[in-house]
Amino acid sequence: MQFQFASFADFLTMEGHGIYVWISYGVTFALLAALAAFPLLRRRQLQRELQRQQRIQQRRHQAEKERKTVEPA
Amino acid sequence: MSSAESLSMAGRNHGGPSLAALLRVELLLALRKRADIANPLLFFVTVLALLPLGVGPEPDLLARLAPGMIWVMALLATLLSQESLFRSDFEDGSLEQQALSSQPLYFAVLIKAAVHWLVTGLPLALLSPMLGLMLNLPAAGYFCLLVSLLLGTASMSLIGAVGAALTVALRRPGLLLALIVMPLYVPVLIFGTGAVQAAIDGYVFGPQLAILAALLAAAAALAPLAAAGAIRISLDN
Amino acid sequence: MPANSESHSLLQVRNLSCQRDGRRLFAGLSFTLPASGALQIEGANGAGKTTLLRTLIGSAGDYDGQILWDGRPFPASLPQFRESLLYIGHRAGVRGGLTPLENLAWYGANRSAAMQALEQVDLFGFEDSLCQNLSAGQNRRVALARLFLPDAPSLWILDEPLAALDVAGVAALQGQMAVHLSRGGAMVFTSHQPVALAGLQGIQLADFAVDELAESAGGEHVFG
Amino acid sequence: MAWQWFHRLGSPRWFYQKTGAWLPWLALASVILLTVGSVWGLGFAPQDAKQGNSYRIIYIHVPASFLALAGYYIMAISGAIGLIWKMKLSFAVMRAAAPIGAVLTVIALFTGAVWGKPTWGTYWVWDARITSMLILLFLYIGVIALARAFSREQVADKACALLALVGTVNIPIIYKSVDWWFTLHQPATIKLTQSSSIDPSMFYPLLTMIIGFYCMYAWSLIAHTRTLVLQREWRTQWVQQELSGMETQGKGGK
Repeated sequence: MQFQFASFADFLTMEGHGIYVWISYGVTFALLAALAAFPLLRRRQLQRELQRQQRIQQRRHQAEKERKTVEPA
Repeated sequence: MSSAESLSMAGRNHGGPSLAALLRVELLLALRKRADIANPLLFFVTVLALLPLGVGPEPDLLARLAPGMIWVMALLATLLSQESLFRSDFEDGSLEQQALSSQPLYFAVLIKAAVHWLVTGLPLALLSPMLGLMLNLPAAGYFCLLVSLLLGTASMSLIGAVGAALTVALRRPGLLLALIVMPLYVPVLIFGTGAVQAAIDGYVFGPQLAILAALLAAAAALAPLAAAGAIRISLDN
Repeated sequence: MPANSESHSLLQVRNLSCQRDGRRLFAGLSFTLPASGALQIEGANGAGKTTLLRTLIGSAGDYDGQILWDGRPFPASLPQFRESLLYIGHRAGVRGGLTPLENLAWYGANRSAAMQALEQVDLFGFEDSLCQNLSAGQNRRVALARLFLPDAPSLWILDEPLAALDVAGVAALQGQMAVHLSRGGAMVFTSHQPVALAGLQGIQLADFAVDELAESAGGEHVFG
Repeated sequence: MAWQWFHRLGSPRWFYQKTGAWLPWLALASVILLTVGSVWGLGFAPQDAKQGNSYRIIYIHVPASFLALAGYYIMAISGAIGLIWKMKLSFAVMRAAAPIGAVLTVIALFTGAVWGKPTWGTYWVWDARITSMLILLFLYIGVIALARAFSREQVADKACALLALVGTVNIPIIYKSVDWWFTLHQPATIKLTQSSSIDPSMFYPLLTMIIGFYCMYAWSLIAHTRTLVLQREWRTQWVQQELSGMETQGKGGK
């Protein structure tokens, strides 16, 4: 097994077919990367959503507590 | 004639109406909605009349396009009319009643698809030779066009019933229904146009028609099963 | 009669809990419906009345617990169950493209019985007009006319049968319900209005509601 | 015993906790295999006698087409399991498989079209394989669109499972009919991929890429299912702990 091209420039042009080959590989790996990134992004989104809801709940609890301490007075 | 009387004469128990009564009711309902019968036919004729305006009136070109165009338009006309297949029954609750009857939903779907074919596919097929004339279809193609459309539209009515059942609970399923069902129409379209083209070119077209008939048999066996399942899913919405 | 009812229960529900969209609507619901028994289900909007009815008729699969018809559990007994079921849901099951008479014929009535039933729901004279040309209340009454047919099935499950009825209609329906019970039939129905029936049981769905917070602590369902 | 295992596998929580450990290994395997396979295929595999260097697209086109089709079956089978045993997790797997399969189909279509340019001189030829791929894409899009149309997830799950099953029955018929149609209209000239014997020096990099794509697919399917599980079990305590627990450990969101 040996490298099939004389130079790196040859490797890039591939006797005129280079552009097709490189575009195919580029688009494929870009799409695969997008596929891989989606779960990570979605997870982060869910985390933020949870934090937001927890804040709302906290605020609500606090308001409740304040109301309870005020009422007897 | 009182149709009510003839319906109940078919006899039944609490489980639901008999198959004959079911068929009679569906036919009655279909015939009372005349616009629903006429619209697919008008669509079919109108679009095919537009074709020469789009591609030019040269007889040779039209003759080459004719089998494919007539088939594609028949497919679209069937598809367009399919949306309303279960809709009114779903909305008024009679679909739910049928799902509860001891009569298997399979037969109810089969009868609905059969009636749908009687009021759309059959007239489309019968009308197709006239459109063939307008599009300069070679003489060898007419018989095959008619028979292939008779078989093919029946398969499409059955396959489309699955899509119609899946989308019946949605408010505006039009385009979604097309998206779901069209890929499933591909084999029917391929063998239908293939048969007509073979007939025009003077080859045997029997095998293609046999395959269309086989597709119809498979669709009649399986599609109502899938559609019945889809109806039960849709009713749970 | 109460002594006898336990031995001849038509519909039995044991420890039933239903969920919708992953949210449990109610849990631990049990009741027994004997022949000649009537059960009214009450609850606020969204408490799960319709879901309960749809579970009882075997159309909603997402439930835990047991439902027995004639002593045999669902879903094995569903075919026999449906033979003796008359269900009128939120959607009445009346086809707009048919006349009231044809609609009743579709449900298996002969002409004279159908005419009589239509007369009892005050639709005399409308028997041959298409239902799509009748009002919503009249359509509702076409559906209810099924209850007045002489060979009506033995178990009625009705979702808000009294809604959209006038005073005379309510009286006629209550009368027919009493007749059905006296024939040995049984019924389950939801209603916001009080219904005057002898021996009527009541279930408040609120009594079986699930506390969402307690639920979330252990809440993990594998199936369903 | 077997049933118990099955039952546990059906639990979204068990799945989530178990598969967390697999993900890094799958990711590592797919990155290594895909890198090795690409370098091998691009630089070290010999040239094709007929097609020259453009054939090197085979190393992504074929694995992507393989998995696009296999992915549809995976989707349909998990849907069927969900319908039959009412197992929540398998519906999540089905829903995760749909977009992944669609992306792989797009890759197969795109690389096929680009490959067509140097081979046939045009980007799009109604070649049997490419046409079948296009219809497969429509089938995927149908499932995804149907899922989005329903407001209730439970109904969407069941409807999609049914549609996927119907598609599965149809796929062999569609493929056969398209094959027949293609031979009818265009007697085969050059096929992009010949099933005839392929030289080992070309085959081993292809095998590497196929295995690499499988690892990548497995990783994506598990990762997408995991996020769907989090989303669907939102109300439960373990999900909330899982999500907020990550936060206290810092930005270890990987």
